[in-house]
Amino acid sequence: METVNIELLKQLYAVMFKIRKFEEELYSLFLTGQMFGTIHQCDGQEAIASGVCANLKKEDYIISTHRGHGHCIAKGISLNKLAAELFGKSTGCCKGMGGSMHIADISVGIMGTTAIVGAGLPITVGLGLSIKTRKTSQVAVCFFGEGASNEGAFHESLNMASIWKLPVIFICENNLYGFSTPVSKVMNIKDVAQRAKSYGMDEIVVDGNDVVAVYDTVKKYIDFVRSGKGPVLIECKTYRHKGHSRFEPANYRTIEEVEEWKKKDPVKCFKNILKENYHQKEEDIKVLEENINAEIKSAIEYAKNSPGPVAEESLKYAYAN
Amino acid sequence: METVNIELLKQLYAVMFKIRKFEEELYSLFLTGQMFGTIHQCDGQEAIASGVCANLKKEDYIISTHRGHGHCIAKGISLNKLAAELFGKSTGCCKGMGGSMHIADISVGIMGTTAIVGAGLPITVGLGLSIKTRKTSQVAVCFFGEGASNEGAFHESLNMASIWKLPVIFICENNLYGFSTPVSKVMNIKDVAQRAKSYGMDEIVVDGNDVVAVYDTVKKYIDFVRSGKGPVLIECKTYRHKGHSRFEPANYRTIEEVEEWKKKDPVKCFKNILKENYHQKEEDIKVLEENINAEIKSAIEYAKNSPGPVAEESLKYAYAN
Amino acid sequence: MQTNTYNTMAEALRQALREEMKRDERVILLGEDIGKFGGAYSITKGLLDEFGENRVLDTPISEIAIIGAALGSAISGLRPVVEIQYCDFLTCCMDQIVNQAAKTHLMFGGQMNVPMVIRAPLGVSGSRAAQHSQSLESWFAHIPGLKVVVPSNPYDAKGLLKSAIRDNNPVMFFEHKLLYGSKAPGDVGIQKKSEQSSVMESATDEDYTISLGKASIKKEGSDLTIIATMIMVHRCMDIANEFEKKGINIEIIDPRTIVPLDKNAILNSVKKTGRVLIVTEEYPRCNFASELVAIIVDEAFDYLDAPVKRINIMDTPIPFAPVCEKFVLPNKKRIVNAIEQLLQ
Amino acid sequence: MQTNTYNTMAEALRQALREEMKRDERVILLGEDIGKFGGAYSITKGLLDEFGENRVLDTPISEIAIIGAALGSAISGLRPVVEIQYCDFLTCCMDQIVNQAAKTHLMFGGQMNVPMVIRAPLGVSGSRAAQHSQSLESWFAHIPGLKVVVPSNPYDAKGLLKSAIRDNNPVMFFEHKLLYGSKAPGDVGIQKKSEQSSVMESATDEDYTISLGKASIKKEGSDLTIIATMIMVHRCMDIANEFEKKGINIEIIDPRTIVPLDKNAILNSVKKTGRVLIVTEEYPRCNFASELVAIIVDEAFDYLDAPVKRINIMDTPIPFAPVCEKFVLPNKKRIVNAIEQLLQ
Ligand SMILES: Cc1ncc(C[n+]2csc(CCOP(=O)(O)OP(=O)(O)O)c2C)c(N)n1
Ligand SMILES: Cc1ncc(C[n+]2csc(CCOP(=O)(O)OP(=O)(O)O)c2C)c(N)n1
Ligand SMILES: [Mg+2]
Ligand SMILES: [Mg+2]
Repeated sequence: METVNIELLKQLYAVMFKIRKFEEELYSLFLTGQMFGTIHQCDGQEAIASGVCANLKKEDYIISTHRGHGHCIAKGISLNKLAAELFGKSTGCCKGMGGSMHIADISVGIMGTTAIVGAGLPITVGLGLSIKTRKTSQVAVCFFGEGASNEGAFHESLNMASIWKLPVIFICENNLYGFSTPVSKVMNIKDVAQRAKSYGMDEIVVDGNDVVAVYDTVKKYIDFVRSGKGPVLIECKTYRHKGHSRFEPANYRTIEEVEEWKKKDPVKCFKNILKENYHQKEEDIKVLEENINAEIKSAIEYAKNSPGPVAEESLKYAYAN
Repeated sequence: METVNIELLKQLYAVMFKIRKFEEELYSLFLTGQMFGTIHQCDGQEAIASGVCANLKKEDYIISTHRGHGHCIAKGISLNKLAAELFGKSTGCCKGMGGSMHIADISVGIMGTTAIVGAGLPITVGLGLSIKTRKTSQVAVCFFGEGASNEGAFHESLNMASIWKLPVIFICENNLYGFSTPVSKVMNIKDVAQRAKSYGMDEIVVDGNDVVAVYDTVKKYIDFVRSGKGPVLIECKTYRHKGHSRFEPANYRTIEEVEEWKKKDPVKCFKNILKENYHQKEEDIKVLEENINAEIKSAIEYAKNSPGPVAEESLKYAYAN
Repeated sequence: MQTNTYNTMAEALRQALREEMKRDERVILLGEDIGKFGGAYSITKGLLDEFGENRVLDTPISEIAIIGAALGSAISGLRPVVEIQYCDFLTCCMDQIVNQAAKTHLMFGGQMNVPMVIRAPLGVSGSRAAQHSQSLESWFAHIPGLKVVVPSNPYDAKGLLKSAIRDNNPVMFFEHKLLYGSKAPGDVGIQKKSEQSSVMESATDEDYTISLGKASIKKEGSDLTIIATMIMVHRCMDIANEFEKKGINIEIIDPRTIVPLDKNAILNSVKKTGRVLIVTEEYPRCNFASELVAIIVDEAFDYLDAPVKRINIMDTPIPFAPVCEKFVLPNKKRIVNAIEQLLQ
Repeated sequence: MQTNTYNTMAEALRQALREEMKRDERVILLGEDIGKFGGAYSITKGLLDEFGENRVLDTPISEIAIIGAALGSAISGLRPVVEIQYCDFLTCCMDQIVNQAAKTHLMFGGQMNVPMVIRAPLGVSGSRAAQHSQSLESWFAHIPGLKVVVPSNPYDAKGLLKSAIRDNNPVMFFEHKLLYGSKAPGDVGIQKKSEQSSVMESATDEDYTISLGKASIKKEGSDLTIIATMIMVHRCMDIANEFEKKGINIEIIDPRTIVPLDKNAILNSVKKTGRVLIVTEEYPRCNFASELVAIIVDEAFDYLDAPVKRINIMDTPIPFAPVCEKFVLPNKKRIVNAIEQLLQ
């Protein structure tokens, strides 16, 4: 960040904090049996969602994955609509038809999250194609995991985006594991970013736990992308704090490794930076945090008290008119 | 080739010549309405089949594509069995069930040719896995076009072969076109070989019209592969003389381009080299050629005179016992 | 105003694309070799010149990305029409079609429509062997959220394709290779004269559409109902005409679309004739033909005078040798036998 | 010798794998997270330790390459068993299964066998939503060259999986998530007590196999035949037991394999009862249920006293909200209604 913009920094923090608290709240709701289905949480990875989306305009598009709550929050979904969706309510952004793995809110450019690993990339290519064809100045961002980079869909998508110079930003969240599988076991190279070369694109790696670094990196490339010079792939190194889904204990990781990464907790670390480097007062941050906590509480209440769909309602969505 | 082995050179030539003449013979059979279905011919690309397969043992495996006649001939299929298959006869290597796009002869390690672009690569990975598991010293070779390198199957296969260090040689025949589409339109990089880096593999490019270069390159890597150190990808630059299939005129290519490449005709050029650099006499080569011509003629006769399957026979192959 | 007629399905399809592209600039085309080359079966020939590179996109051989590109653009303002070179290659992109496109409208609570069409040639067309001869329409009919179109002649093909393009759902549009009636530069679409039959109605210049979900009665009759699709409509027509001479009146119904299905047209015919034969070029199990049997039995059981019969490809991957290929198809002999059995 | 029993399907499947791996060193396992982690549903738990890394292979998330790896090794001396984490992900590798594995034996004139098994969990299991709840078995049943297995209980599952592994064809082996009866570390396989029913027979240590193509009569009866698969066998059993109290005797047939199909067992039952209800968790069109109707109508038409009825998932991608999910399933209300209608 060239000139320091305190408001922006606080915003970056606020979004991360909101994601963290939202995920924690969900976890306890699951623990206490108040929710159903499954969830894939992104605690530990908040800096990416926050840093990327702070560069985006409302009309820019994102596509995300099974681990998508954070991206949607960062892109500006109303917590009420999000929480209600997770509770399967009619007031949810998808009327309770999608659930945790299938969030969309086109009013803020969230064009869908898909639970098939790698499947979001081709769709984002299509968004990019549409932007190019319609000649708007939007960009389309695709979030996906390092595990997804072993899917054929990854390869075809990056290639197509590249040859057509589509305005797409591919954000690879390399959290070192795909479910139980460490990336070192399924890839013979150090960085997913190296694969960009296969499509004539640059190799870009950033510390995904450093929200400012993520913000700056995206900022550096976004005008290039917006102006039709082609897509970029940005690999963000990070780590998920919880298991793969729900209560999965992630025993395939050592305690030491987890502890090591918790020291790099993007939310905590950045809070310290805000205080130490940018002289924000604890009590000011508290106010901000408290407001967010209240927003989350109220969203959960809203969700719980919202009406559910009636049984027959599902049938009306199979086909559009 | 370190020490010159004239017998080997003549063999390399003989195989190329056999492929060329066989393809030419088929073409005229098609022209005169004596064959059915479709064919994809490999005239112009013979040096790759010949140079690669001269490194292989009978028990080594190959998998090929829709454009597979040359590979099968180079791997040692009997012309009788091949021709009979193309005529849909019971004496064909696949009993007339497969046809031009589906040749296999397990007695010489031809484990199948598939007509789905890119589909041969994953299967070859499986052959490699089997070799590794059974601890034999075979290698598995996969031939495919540059067009196939844009398929998801390419990506997944190279990655898997690489992480498991499978004894697979991926031979990319870059003939500059996938059907009507020039490679420059569908790839943002110069060489398919650059993609090897995505899997921690070397970037290897060779002149695919130079049979000795192809032979030497494969020779250089094959022990590495055989000994379980991992797969390689070798890109061979080449050109097909005819259209994509049957009578397709390939009008998407300029006459100049075609002429330019015809000057690099691998069969003619190497014949000249044999004569000029290695002092082979025209009449000796003629004998060799004549023998091959006779073999082809007799194979076509054999095919024509062979009995076809009876109608009901097809039903017996749907399932194995 | 000059009126043209389009006598082959290839011309009719091309004209449908052209008209819709003129009418709506959101319509774009995507596919392998569809630009300058005009596609493996020449359907898009000339459209690149007419509409330019932004509207007619030659793609890499990347079926997953092709469908994704269509889907992503369909949910953000375009109306893409994809050509997949052979229906057999749809196996390479099933996730994008089935898990993504088909489910987008429901999963996201109706926020987005998915106005996209996937065109693909299908069917046996002369020793193209096991991987280039399949008819996989029933797979897609199986999936809620998709519509499935199976035209049998130029007139219908044009009207149906125009409807498909204007539809707000993902539509699978299948084209039988032997019905194209056009010589393609590469593989050749063969059309046997005897199979043209009277059903081979030409398309016109008119801006007509045919609603998805309207069957067409290709021949009226009272003794037996044949329900057939695509090329089998023609084969059955020829046979029905022969029976006609013997005084047996066969009704031939072409559903034209599998999803939505015109149940009424089918049930009305069944109620009239009481005898039903279904002829399609699909594989024999869990197919559209079985679906028709199930519907007819469920809703017109009391009208049936004989068991409903199906004729499909036999239970085998499609063999190369011509004699075998012909044998496994719903050929004349098998159809005639079934008719005679049903009329007993 | 100590005899163990395996009370859950998860244990039974694991034991089948273990026995076959011991018996035949050519049997290897491939799949995502199947090693140390033991698979998303813990089916392969412990097998890596027992058989080592050469026999139990954790793969990248690369379904195309996984199936290719299995196919290539199957034609060259191994007998791979693949786990695809959810049946929905089979959409990512259909070409390898359908165009390659299923056709290899025919295309190459019988030169190679393809002894491979693809295991995949399927079915609705509690708000997993549209992409993790499907039952796609009929797609594979549609394709000549594939066999399709759909077990309903531990005893059958073990015997059928062993047969599948010893079979020389590609076999699709589906497992209903709610029948695993095991708590997985990640997503949990829930087993409702009420759905265990008497059919939940335990597997034993014995080296028994169950032939592919042998149906199982889970309950005898003379008033009505229900043909059901997987979890629907249990649901129907509970309902049949209730009807029994009212003096109505329902026969329940579990085909156990869709391909090959035990037509005789089905037809015999139909001939006895004259009334048939088919209950499966598939999508409602072009499915196994329709195939059964078509077969029954074709071969036992004169024995039918009422139209054959089907109950399947309703015509929609599967919604997330529990009330909607339950509504679209073949639930008790729908099944009881259909039975009552059929008995009128
Ligand atoms: C095609 C496909 N294969 C497998 C899965 C099962 N699955 C869900 S998430 C996941 C791991 C994904 O890893 P990664 O892409 O790194 O994302 P992360 O979960 O780490 O965010 C797997 C294997 C799936 N959903 N889709
Ligand atoms: C999955 C798939 N997509 C498309 C095709 C149609 N097709 C057959 S060959 C071919 C071109 C292949 O190009 P390349 O891989 O370079 O091989 P070449 O024909 O040049 O040898 C195409 C598009 C196919 N057979 N399979
Ligand atoms: Mg990951
Ligand atoms: Mg090529």
